[in-house]
Amino acid sequence: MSQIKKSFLLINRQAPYGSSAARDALDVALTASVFEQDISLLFLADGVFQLLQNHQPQGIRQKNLSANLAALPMYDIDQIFVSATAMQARGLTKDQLSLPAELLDDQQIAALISRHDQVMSF
Amino acid sequence: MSQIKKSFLLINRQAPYGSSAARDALDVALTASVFEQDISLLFLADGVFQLLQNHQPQGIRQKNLSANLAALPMYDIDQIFVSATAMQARGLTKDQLSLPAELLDDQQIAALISRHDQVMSF
Amino acid sequence: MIFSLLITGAPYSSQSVATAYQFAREALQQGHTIHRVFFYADAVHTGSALATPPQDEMHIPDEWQQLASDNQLDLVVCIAAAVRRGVLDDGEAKRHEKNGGNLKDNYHLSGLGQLVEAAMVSDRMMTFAP
Amino acid sequence: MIFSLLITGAPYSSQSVATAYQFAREALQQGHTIHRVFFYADAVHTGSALATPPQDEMHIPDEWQQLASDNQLDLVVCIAAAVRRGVLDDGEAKRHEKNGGNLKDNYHLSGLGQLVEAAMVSDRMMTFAP
Amino acid sequence: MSLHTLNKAPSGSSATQDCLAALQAGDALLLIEDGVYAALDAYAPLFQHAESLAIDCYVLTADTEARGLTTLNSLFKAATYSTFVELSCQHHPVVSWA
Amino acid sequence: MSLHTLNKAPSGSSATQDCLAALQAGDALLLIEDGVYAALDAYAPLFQHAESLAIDCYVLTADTEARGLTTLNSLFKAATYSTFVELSCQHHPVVSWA
Repeated sequence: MSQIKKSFLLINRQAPYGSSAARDALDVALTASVFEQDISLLFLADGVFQLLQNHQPQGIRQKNLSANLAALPMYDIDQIFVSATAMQARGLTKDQLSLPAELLDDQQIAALISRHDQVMSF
Repeated sequence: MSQIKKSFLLINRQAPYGSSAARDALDVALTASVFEQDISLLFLADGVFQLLQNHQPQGIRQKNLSANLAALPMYDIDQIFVSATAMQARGLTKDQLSLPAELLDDQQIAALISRHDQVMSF
Repeated sequence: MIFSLLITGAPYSSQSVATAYQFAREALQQGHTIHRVFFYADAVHTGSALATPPQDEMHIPDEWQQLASDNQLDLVVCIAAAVRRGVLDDGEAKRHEKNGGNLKDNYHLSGLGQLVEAAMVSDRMMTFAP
Repeated sequence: MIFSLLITGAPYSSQSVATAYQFAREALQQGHTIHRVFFYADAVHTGSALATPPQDEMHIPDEWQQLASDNQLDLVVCIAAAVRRGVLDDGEAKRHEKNGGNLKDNYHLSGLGQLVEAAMVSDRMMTFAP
Repeated sequence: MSLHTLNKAPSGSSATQDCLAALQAGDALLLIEDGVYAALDAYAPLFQHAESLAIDCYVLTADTEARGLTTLNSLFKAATYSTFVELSCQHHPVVSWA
Repeated sequence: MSLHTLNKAPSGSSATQDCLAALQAGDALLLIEDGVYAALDAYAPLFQHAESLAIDCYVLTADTEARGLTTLNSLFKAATYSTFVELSCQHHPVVSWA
C-alpha cells in the first residue's frame, strides 16, 4: 500500500465549532499524513475562520481546534492554501492566521483543484 | 387544554427535499390544527420553493410534499404568507404556487412576527 | 417565566443541542421553569443510550439527563422522527421486532402533540436549530 | 473505473445518502467497481439496525445493505464518528459497557485509514455532503 | 417586541439577511454560535438598517471567545448565557434564524 | 479536467458562488439536489463566467422533477444518474460543493 502515492486536496468551507466539519476534515488530514500521502488543505469562504488564532472554546464546552491545526506542519502537512477573496471579504489579513498559509486568487484555486488526484469536501 | 388558544407562526426558510425541514414544519402545523390553535405559515428565502406546483419526487424516492401542502386549507390552516422579496429574487409569481398565499413585504413580515405568541423556525 | 425548548440539530454535528443546554441550565438557575424540552429531527439522537463521546468531551446525552433528573425536566423525543432514525424505547423495539431499545433513561418518546401543548402553556418557546 | 464514496450527511435529514445510493447503483449497473463506501459524520446513522422508517418510504439502511450484499460492497462506518453518536457494534458495546450493539449486518466499524486507503486505490473519490 | 437569535455567519446562509429584513424598532438581536462572525467590522455595512432602527444588538461572549474573535463592531454589547435568558424574558416572541 | 457537483440553492449557502469561482475551461458542472434551483432563469446572471469558459453544464432531472421545476436556463442539459456516473468517469477530480 505504501508504494501508492496520490495527491489529496481537502476543501474546508465551514466555520469551526458551529458544526463538526472542521474537525472531521482535520482528522482526515492527520490520517492521510500517516499514510504518507501528498496532502493539501484549501480554506474557502467561512472555512478561513478556522485559521484564526487564540480559539478559547472552554465556554462552549468544546475542544480547541486551533491547537490541532497549528500542529499540522509537525505532520509534514505544509501545503496550506487560503482564498484571498474570502480573506478580503471578512477583513482578515495573513498575520491573523495560526498557520503559514499561501493566499490564492480564484484562478489559482481552480488550477490547484485540477492538479490533485482526489478532492474531499467538508 | 382546549380552552387555551395561542397564535403560532411557523417560519419555513428551507427548500423542500434536500433536507427534512419542510416536512418537519408541515407535521407541526397539522398537529397544531388538531389542537385548534391559531396557526400561520410564513415562507421566506428558499422556503418559497416548497409552494411550487407539481412536485414529482418518485425519481428521488421521496414522498410528495405538495400534495400535503395543498391539503392545508382542509385543516383550516389558511393563513399562508410568502415573502414578496423572496418570490421576486427567484423570478416566481403567485400563480405558480400550490396554495393561495398572501405576499408580504419586509415591514409586513416584521409586523406579522411581532403579533404572534410563539414562533418556531424550520 | 415558563420556557419550552424545541431542538432540531444533531448533537456533536451541530452546536444547537449544547447551546440549548447552556440556556436551560441558566434559566433554571435564574428560577425560571422549563415546561418541556422537545427533541425533533436530528436532535432525537440526544436520547441515545449508546452515544459514547470521548471522555475529554462534553457528554451531551448524559448532561441533559442529569439536568432533567436534578430539575424534574420533561425530555420528550419526537417518536416519529426517532423511530425513523433508529432511536427506540423498549416498546417500539418490540413493536418493530428489534432486540431492544436504545432510548436513555429520563427521556421518553411521544408525539408532536407534546410540542404543541408545550407551546400552548409556555410563556416562551425557544427554537434551537442547526 | 474504480469508485469510492465518502458520505457525510444524515439519512432522512439530508438527501446526500439517497443520492449516493442512486449513484452507486448506477455505477455498478454500468459495470464499474465500488471499492468502498465510507460513512462519516452524521452519515454513520445509515448503519443503524434500529432505524425503522414508515413502510411507504425508502428504507435507506436496508437498501444499502441489500446493494452491498448483491455486489460484495464494503460498507465502512467511521468508528470514532459512530461511537460518539451512538452507533456501536457488539465489540464496542461491550467495551463501553452497553447492553448490545446496534450496527446493522453488512456494515462494519473501522478507522479513517479505510477512507484514506480507498482514496489511494480508487480512480475517483466522490463526496456526498449534506 | 421580539428577540431575534441568529446562529449562522453572513455568507453561510441567507439567515443574516432574512433576520435583518424582519427587524422592527424595539426588537433585540443576539448573535450566537457561528452567528457571532457577523459582529466583525467587515460586516458592519449589513447592520445600517438595524442601527437606524436603534435595535439592541448583542453577541454571545462564549461564542466569540471560542472562535478567537477580538475586535468587534461596537454596535454589539457582550452577552452571557445569563443575558440570553434575560433577553428572552424581556422580549416576545423569540425568533430563531438558522 | 474537473467535474463539479453542486447541491445547494444559490441563496442557501456560499456553495454556488464558491463553485463558480473555482471553474476553469474544460470543467463540467452538474447541479444535484437543492442545487438544481440554480438552473432557474432568475439565476442566469450567475452563470455568465461559466458560459464564457464554455463549461459543460448539467442538471439532474430526478431533482428538477421532484421540485416541480419546468422552465430552466437553456445553458443546462438534462442529466440522469447514468449521466452523473459517465461525467464522473470522464472528469478528474470530482469536486463536491455543499
